[in-house]
Amino acid sequence: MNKSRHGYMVQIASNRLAQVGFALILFVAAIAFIGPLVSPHTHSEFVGTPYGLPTDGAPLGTDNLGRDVLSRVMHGGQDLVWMAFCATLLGLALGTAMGLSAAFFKGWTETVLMRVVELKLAFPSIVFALLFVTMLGPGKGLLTIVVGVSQAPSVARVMRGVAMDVVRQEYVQWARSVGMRAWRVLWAEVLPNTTSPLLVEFGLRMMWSISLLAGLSFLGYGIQPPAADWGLMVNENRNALSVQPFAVLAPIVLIALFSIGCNLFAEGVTRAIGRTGGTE
Amino acid sequence: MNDNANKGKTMTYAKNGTGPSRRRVLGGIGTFAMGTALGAGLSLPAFAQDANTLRVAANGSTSDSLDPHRTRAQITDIIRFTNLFDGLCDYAPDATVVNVLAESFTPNADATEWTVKIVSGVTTHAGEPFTAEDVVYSVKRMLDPDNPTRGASLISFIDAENVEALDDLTVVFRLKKPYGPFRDIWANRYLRMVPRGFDPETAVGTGPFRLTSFTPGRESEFARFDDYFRGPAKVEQLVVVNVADATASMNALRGGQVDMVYNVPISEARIIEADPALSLVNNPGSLSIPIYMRTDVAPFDDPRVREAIRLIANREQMVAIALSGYGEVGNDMQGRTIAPCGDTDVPQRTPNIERAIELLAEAGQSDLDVEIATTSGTSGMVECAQILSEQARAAGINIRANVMDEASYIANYGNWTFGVDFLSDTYLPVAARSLMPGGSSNNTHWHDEEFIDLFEQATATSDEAERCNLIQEMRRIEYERGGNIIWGFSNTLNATGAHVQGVETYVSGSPFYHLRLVSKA
Amino acid sequence: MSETVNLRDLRVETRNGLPIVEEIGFSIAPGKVLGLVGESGSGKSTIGKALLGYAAPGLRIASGSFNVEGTDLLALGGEARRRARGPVVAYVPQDASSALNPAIPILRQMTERLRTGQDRLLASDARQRVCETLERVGLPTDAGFLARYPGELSGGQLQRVGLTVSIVSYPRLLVLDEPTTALDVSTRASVLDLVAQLNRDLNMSSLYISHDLGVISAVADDVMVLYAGQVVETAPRDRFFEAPAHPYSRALL
Amino acid sequence: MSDQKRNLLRGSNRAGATLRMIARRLASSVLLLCIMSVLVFAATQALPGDIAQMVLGRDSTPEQVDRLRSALNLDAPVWRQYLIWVGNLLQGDFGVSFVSRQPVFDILQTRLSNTVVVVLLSFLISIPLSLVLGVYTAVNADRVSDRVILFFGIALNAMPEFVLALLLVLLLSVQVFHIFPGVALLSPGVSIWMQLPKIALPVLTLALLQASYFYRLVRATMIDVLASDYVEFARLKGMPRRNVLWRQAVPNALVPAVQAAGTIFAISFGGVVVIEYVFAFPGLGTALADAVGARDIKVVQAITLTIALIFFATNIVTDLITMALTPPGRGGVR
Repeated sequence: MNKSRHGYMVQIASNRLAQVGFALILFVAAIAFIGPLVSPHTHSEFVGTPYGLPTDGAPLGTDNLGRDVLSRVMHGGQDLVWMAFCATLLGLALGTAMGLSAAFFKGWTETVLMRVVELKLAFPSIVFALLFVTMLGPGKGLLTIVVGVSQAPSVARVMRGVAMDVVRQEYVQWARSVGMRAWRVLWAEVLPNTTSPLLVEFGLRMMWSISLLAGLSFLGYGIQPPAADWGLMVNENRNALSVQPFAVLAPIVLIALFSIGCNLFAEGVTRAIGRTGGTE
Repeated sequence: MNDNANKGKTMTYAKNGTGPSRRRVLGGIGTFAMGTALGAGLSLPAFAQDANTLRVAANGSTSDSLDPHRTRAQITDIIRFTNLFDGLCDYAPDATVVNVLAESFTPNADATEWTVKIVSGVTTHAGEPFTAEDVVYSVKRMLDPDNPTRGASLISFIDAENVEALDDLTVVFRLKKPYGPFRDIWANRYLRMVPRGFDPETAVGTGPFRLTSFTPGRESEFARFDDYFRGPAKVEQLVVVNVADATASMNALRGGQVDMVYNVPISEARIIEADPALSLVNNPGSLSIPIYMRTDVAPFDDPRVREAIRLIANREQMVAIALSGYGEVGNDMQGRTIAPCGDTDVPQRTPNIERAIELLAEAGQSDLDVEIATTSGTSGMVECAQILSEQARAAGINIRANVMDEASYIANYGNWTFGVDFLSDTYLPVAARSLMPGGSSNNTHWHDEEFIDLFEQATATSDEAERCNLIQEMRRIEYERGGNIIWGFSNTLNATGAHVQGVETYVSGSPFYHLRLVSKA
Repeated sequence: MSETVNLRDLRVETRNGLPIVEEIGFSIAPGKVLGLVGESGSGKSTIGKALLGYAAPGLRIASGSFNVEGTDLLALGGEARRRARGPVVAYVPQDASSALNPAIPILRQMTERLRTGQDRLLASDARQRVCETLERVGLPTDAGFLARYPGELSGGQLQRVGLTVSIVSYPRLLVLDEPTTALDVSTRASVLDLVAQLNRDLNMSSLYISHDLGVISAVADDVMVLYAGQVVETAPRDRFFEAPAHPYSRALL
Repeated sequence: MSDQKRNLLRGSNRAGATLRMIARRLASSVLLLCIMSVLVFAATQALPGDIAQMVLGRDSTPEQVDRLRSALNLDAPVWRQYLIWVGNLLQGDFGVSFVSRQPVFDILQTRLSNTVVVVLLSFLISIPLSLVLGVYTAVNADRVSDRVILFFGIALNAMPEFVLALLLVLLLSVQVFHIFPGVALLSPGVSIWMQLPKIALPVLTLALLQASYFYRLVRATMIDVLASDYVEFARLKGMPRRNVLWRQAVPNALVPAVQAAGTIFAISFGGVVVIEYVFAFPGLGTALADAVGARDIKVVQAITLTIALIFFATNIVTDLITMALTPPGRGGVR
């Protein structure tokens, strides 16, 4: 099975959609992480009048407080991308643990876990996040955890479906019959055979994390000023969309490119591994 | 679509098929769709605007109220109350006080008893005459100890038990202590008169419009009150629409869905001014956005630290950025204008970073690291905190802006060590609320004996010239020793379609919210 | 009245030009059964479907002619080719449980071909003809049975329904693509008997595809052996089983 | 004819199993709703800020706040408050909003029906659109048209709701064209059906988001179905192309489509929050955002539970439709 997994990786790497998606992700991540090092101004320095149009000093104009849009855009992705990434990993880890356990142990474990999943799904992510952020304040750590946790149930459902097939395989049954510990079977035999669907889920969950984080920022429940953050920038500057469009469009374009990249990547992986089922 | 709820299931059913009921389902959907299309066609004319209906959009919420004495003071409430009810007095556009329901005020010698004559011939929306008994009822209602009202603290000097109607048009007020600016206080928007037996459900008042329908958080409708004693309104119908989001309300104005918006983002002002289809109403209002420092706890109990922060603040930059220039630079004293009194003669405080660093060093606070609490209560509150935070870098100290939602901010209101607030009123009421011990907005916990003494004198005298002198002195103390950085006064921006006429700008109080004289071309 | 059907020089290849089967040719006289033998993957099904002018996605029929009653079926265009499927050449699927549409009651699946095209029958006539055929294949004809969905039938019943779908059009050539693989031994025997009987009664030509020589020996008049996409031997049944000429045939036996 | 008998037996078992399944789902939904009510109540209790303080505003005195707090029963123990609340809920009494002093039920009723209208209308657009696009792109898989549509689908699907909403406002309302109102200012006295143009943009935004997801699911399912033996057999039988596509293939793609549509329907009620906010649409979402901001916890509780109820109800209805559509012998019922 190692060989087939390797084969999948080659297929994924040669899939055009996955390539474009991955390139977009890299491009935006590069701006997010290298940007702060090379930006012409700091994210909070005043360089001109509010909503100034592009000049030599500020190629994308200035924002609602007269700060350099370009510098803020360069600073504003780091947290978002990093938080989305951590939230996604958290969601995947939690969801995979739940999904695999449900598929493996069955019985009560499965019933309880799947009820928990259903409970969470009945609680829309945005409502869930809104309540928790209001409750505990919009800290970066909390936002990450809330977004991660709200992703877990969907991952759990998918991974349970995937793992049910794997658990039925002979080598898993064999490992269980010779008395291998349950967690070792899960870790060593089941998990490695779910990498491809995990990759798909990674792309999709990354997309939803970005979307949710940006949406929360937009509603004013995300990262708080004076931090530079793409979602927050849209919120701060959208009043002036017709005066100084760059302050809104630049972060919007980067958010959109990043989530489109994630979605393309997921779609590409899905096609490469021949899973034709519905992708979100 | 945020969740991937049924993916597992979907996969399982992928090879299944369907039964015979499908055609019926699709047929049903088709019929429904046609009905919908038809409905869309029919509803188009509802779009057309009616010259006799004035539609205004403003900021409100589900806590919208019809009780002029109990309100969270959102703009929708203010508009409703201004047009449904009258006060004894009101502010003229230049912030001077004029009589409305009152005809005259006569104090006794020490200003502890005031006799008020009511205008005759005023009728309520229910057709009853408005009399002195209604005034007594309203005042007792405002001062009801069991059911507190917003304006109660403004007239706490009135002895509610001893307000008496001498005849149909004469009321006598006996006060607990002398109060000189008695007439002025009645211009306050929270002290409006209601008829006896007032029921907030029907909201019967004396104002130029009467209520026809009310949905909190959504919309309220009014019809012209033809018997209004100051002459009927220009338009037949008034509709106040709640729009919480500033961008959405501007979109509504541009799209002709409303004639007027009370919620204009400062950032849009320049575009509105340039747009021939719109006009900007730029009110030089009395709104101040003080940055307050608690004078009773560390680190701001040390006057040197307060002075340092005051020297760090670049007020001009704050007005230019946080208010986009739509405002006036402040000088750490309340009151954009204290008309009819003249200006207070103190130099404009300007940034002096070296001196600030020295003062901080003397106070042992060179590494000061504080949090400044703020919320988006009004345009400029969040921005000024951010700007101060940036300006503080130059002095080597760290001021962190803590932007909260309104409820969290209010939950600890009065206890924040360092924060931003907004206040809008004439000088003495603002001083009573924010500079006197026990004032509901005294966030600085300032307690200055000399100031208190001057305040008592100023409120007791009915001699205007003497009061002006006292106020000058009070402001000087505020400038020297106060706990506020009053960096600027914000204009209040509103916009109308170019076809709207008769809108007045204002300095203080409610003139802008009076829609009686507004008409559509 | 019926004539021999003739296939010449059939070549099916992938889109990249790699041959799946090539140089395939045979004739089948009326009432006769040609058995096509080969391992799985040798291209048997591809030949069977090519006779209906059909190539699976990714494949195409590169050359060949297939004459039935004076018409070259492979030269026909789309619509004419479609019309030939059924009344001229019919196909019996390998696994009727997957080839029958799970969402459609069996009656409709058996009548729908008769009710399309220029010579479409009335519903009652089509049903009449289906019932006749059902009696022939030994299935009930009551309304309750006909209203069933494929999921409600047993494997043997399904296979007979699959057979009915194809023979109800009285085709000139019947292509049977391993129609008994999915069946148990006793059902298989009865289906084989049925095929032999139908062939005689309806005077059709048949191509019987199988990898199972036992089955072939039971139904075929002639045997053709396919290896890696090419014909290695064609012979009458008795001769083939007594003295296979090609080493691969010998290996099969 | 043992086959027949077995099928009959299986049929009656199936009907019983269906009933049992429904009963089980109902029971589990009720249980989950109960747990949900506890969680929602706990969450709203934990919201920072004092309700009484919030209602009275900045200018209130501590005595006033205390008085209001006891008038609102806020000083009772939390468990008592919960039991009172649930008890009232069971009698259909959602309570009275602390903030607006209006019965919560009244607030909920208009807001819910508005949101339902928007979601239903968006459905009427997105479902047929997705079916047509999904079938078309499946038939033309990997051709240029498929790739172009796929690109737009992926891009739309990836865009956060508010981004798409703002772009549509710019395009169709404010900047480029002036076709639809950019704000959904519904008049409360008038039926929403008479004000449809006002909600065109929220409906369109939601419909595009739904379609961008749903069409790809239809496409994927159709590709599976088109590759199936029964579609191949239908073609080998000589059925006309159109018949093969619409009578043989599409019905078999409907079951997964219904499942996905159910999911989309249920989560639209959560996803619509941001869209409603952009358009100032008086629906459940804006009511919820307002109520969280104003600490109107009765309204928060009622709306959250309503959304959960819609989710569970949709799941059950979806399962029922699925069973009705699933052919007998495959788990469906006659």
